Amino acid sequence: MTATLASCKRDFPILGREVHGHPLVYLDSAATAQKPRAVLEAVRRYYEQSNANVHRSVHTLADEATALYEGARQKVAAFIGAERPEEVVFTRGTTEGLNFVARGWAARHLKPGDEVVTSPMEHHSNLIPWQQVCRQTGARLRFIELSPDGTIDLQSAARVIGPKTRLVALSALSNVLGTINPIAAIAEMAHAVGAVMVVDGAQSVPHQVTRVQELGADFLAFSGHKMCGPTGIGVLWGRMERLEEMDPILYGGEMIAYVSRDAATWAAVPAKFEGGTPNIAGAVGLGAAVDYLTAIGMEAIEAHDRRLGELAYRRLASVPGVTVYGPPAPRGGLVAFNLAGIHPHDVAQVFDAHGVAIRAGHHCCQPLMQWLDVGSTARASFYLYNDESDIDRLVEAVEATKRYFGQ
Amino acid sequence: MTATLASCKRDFPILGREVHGHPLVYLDSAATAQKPRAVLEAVRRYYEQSNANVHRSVHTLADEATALYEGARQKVAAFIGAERPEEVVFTRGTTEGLNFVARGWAARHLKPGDEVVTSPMEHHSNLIPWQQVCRQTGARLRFIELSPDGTIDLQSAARVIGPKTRLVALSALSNVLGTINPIAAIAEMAHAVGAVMVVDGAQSVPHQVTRVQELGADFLAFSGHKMCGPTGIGVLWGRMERLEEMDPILYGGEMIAYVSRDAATWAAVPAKFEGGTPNIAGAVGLGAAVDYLTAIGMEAIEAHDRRLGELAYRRLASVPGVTVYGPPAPRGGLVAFNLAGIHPHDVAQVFDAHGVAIRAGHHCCQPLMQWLDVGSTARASFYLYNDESDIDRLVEAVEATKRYFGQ
Amino acid sequence: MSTDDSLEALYRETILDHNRSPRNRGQLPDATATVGLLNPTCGDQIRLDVKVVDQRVVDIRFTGHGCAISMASASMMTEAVKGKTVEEALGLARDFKRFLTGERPQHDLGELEALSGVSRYPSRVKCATLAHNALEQALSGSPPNPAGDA
Amino acid sequence: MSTDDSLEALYRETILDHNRSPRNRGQLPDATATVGLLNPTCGDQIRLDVKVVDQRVVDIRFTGHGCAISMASASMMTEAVKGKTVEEALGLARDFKRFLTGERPQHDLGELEALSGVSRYPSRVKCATLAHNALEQALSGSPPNPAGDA
Ligand SMILES: Cc1ncc(COP(=O)(O)O)c(C=O)c1O
Ligand SMILES: Cc1ncc(COP(=O)(O)O)c(C=O)c1O
Repeated sequence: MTATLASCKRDFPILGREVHGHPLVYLDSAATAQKPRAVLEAVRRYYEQSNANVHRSVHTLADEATALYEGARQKVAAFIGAERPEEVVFTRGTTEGLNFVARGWAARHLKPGDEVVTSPMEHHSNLIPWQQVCRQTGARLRFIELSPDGTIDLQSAARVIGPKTRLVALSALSNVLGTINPIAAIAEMAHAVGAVMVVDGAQSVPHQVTRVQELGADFLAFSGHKMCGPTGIGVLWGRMERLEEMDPILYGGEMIAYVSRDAATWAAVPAKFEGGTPNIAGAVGLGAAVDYLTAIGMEAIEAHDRRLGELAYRRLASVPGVTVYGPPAPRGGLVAFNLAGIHPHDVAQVFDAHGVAIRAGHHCCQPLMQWLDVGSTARASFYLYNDESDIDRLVEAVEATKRYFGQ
Repeated sequence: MTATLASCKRDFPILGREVHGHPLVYLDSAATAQKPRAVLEAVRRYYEQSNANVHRSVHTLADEATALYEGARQKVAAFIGAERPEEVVFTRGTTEGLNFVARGWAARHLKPGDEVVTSPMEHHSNLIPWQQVCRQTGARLRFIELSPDGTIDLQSAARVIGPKTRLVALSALSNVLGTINPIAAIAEMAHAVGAVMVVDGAQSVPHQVTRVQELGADFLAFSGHKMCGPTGIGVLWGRMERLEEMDPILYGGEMIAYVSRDAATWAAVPAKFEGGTPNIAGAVGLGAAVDYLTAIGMEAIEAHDRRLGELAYRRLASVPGVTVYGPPAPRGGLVAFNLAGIHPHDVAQVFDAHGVAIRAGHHCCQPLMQWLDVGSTARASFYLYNDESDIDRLVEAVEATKRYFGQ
Repeated sequence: MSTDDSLEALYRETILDHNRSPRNRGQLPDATATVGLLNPTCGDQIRLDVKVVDQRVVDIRFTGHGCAISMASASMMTEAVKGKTVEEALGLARDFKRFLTGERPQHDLGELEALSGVSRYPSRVKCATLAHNALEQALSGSPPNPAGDA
Repeated sequence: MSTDDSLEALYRETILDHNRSPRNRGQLPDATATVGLLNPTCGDQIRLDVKVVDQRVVDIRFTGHGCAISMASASMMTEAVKGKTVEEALGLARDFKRFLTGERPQHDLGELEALSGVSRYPSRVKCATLAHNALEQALSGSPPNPAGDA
């Protein structure tokens, strides 16, 4: 492990790959990040030396597996500045975390007439759970409007968040616009009216220093696979009081205290939310990812990703025929864009032929596409292993695509 | 990969480990199985060569990742004899699969007065979801009684399953008693009254040939980690008609068709149930596990595991002071037992000091412990990599434990 | 595959041509059936107007937006089925969908065979079949077989 | 660690002795407080009867079933606190729980120090603290701090 940003690329085996005769330029980290050797080794070591079910047995392997699993919880807690490791609930990812809050907290607390507030830039995972729980409870879903540059309109927020608001759900960083949302300010508005603040940290936690206390959130959901960790593991962090008033979602092994034929009582948080055998190797890998990111330094990564995002935005915006979306700066390390007259799928395909991996589509943000009035966009997203030369390749791919389609 | 039962032990790196100066004898596979090199390599290869989010992008890595993920679905479908790969829904494990059926199917179909039938030998994961959905819908939970040897009493089943029965939930193989349950017979009773048959295959699918058509099940849930696959991946199989009439559980990315600010429609099965980024590497690893088990041969594994279970039962039963639970034969490859006057935790601890890993506790079956009238038991469980010499070590450990506690 | 080979496999010149100058683009005021379809993965849309007289497709037009593959496929399809019987047109749509999963077509697919490269790009199969699914729906009045939708 | 070392670390002779011949086993007809606790992970149970007079533990008895660690710990605990003030007894319970997480005890724990090996076996800490949790509950009338329960 090199533990410096400048040379970290070599820690990622996949980045040595060629695609269609070109060295791979991976610009799809907002969909999922690549994994450093340290993470893959931690997972392998777990399976080759300590694999056992956790919390269940008294033998040596089980003790080791439990220590590794709970150790990962402590690492994650430290990474986000949680007060106690018990506030960290392991999930499959952001989607599951947000659904847990909707089913476990909101379904229990919302009444007809209550309001849930979100924004039109949300990922489907931070929208549909609220649509559904509102339908089920009779609460109403309301939207903070966006300013024309794709940032949250704070005046709209002040109008929409009011005495009926029980829950505000917002992403900290948009996966399309790159907007860095004013979570602390919105959380203050939410708390002023007694509402709970739910933050979708899928794009922020991998790319920004996260201190849950300063963030002002009551719940924060994020995914391991977007922060150099394995697939199938994520985190729901919640304030202990909020987690305690939340119903469990998955009933089964390890989440119980006492069970008779007819009734059951629950274990304490976080076990209450971790019914069934968890993704132990996934948690261990996430712990290793947290160690890796911490060794590189989250401050450095945050600055690096923003710089790349802002640079890519400027360089793409200066290419004739290219439209870029969202604010120029400050922005996270991703840029959504379109080429006039060329469909994003075709753009991504030609990019791929040049070894440049980007994403094209609605990015699980159909209401935002409706707001932008486009069917879909291309998106380039950056992470610690990218650098300016990747932006050169990106711009070259844009030129090549324009030439190819004769625009 | 050796692909024969006799020499497969060397495919499992962890089994070369020593514990307290003894070669490890791992007899806790019913909690979680060990992983062959082929599975670990498949996961590593995925991360080092093809890691990308599935279904989302058009670049080369994403195409490869999608092909690997969907290929794993096809492998699992073939492994259990499913008619179509789309009937295979990837979950975190058995617990999540059973909860999906309870929340997605039962919560939608049960009415007050309806009855759900299960048994007192069920794992908490196949009991509490039904307790909860009955509480929520006003349905009643009823129990098929057990015969004194710990097998299903078919006469009791015939009495309990009746015109009010809407759902019958039963494990195919008990994780404590080792009982192999008559699923086909029970499914016939269930279907005769128009009820849906839900099978907990956590212990059966890893150890027995599974053909869902012959099984008679409508839903079958199982876990990858108990069948040589990674942690954090499992399967819910369902008949297509049943899956189609089931509500989605996790709302978010990839499970939708169209989304507006206020409403959403769902994608087709199985995407509808796989909201959020799935455990892609886990699915790939499970596919490799299926390949591995198939190469060894599930018929051979089934016979082997039963033989070890029955032999261990006989040998333990013949040691003075040892009580064994469940039927002598036929039985699956596990035996729960107790030593007179010595608590199972102390038994497992002394075993561990001799390098023998077993589990002690209630095995997530508190109502079964109440039926057996014990607080907890020890349990030795076997898999393809165990052999008779492991049973010798087990019996030696019993003798050593008795000596140690002066019994 | 090199950059050029990989692009050439997918975007044959015919495809780029149909994409640039789509045939039968527009609407039919006297259509006997109109079908709108959306591809949720990428937001592509197509509207297909068909005029059937005596079990024969006497006219057909499409509008919509989507990638080069989906627009070229729609354009080629309209050319291929115009004048055919309903039976023949449905046969062609099904044949084409099989063709994209790597099977041999039973009939001559004409220009549509230029889309053969799509079968190597699973993520693009949905693009190429969108218009054909709309055609099946317009001619049979029922949603197309989802299996062919893969 | 070898077999013998690993067992000796956990099951000191004192522990085996208390397990075989538990002290203060039984119930108190004139108890001033009775607490029943269960360890859900392993099904262990304890019932603790305490007789407090003038803020002093004048008598204490336990019944229950559990592993050698939990039964010996209960037996030793009853011996250690009999005759102590409520304050002292509560201090001992808390001190013992800290001791099991590897911290230094502030007071002399007497025979209970034989349980030091438990700190190396996280899965057994709950067994060793069950009786102490029951004591805290009996003497303070409130459930013990769950953090010490780990
Ligand atoms: C019979 C049975 N059902 C369900 C489960 C739960 O499986 P999982 O923990 O993988 O969800 C288990 C295993 O613990 C089991 O043995
Ligand atoms: C902003 C945002 N929220 C939620 C998600 C969902 O994350 P996951 O698919 O890991 O559950 C994503 C990523 O796809 C995202 O970018």
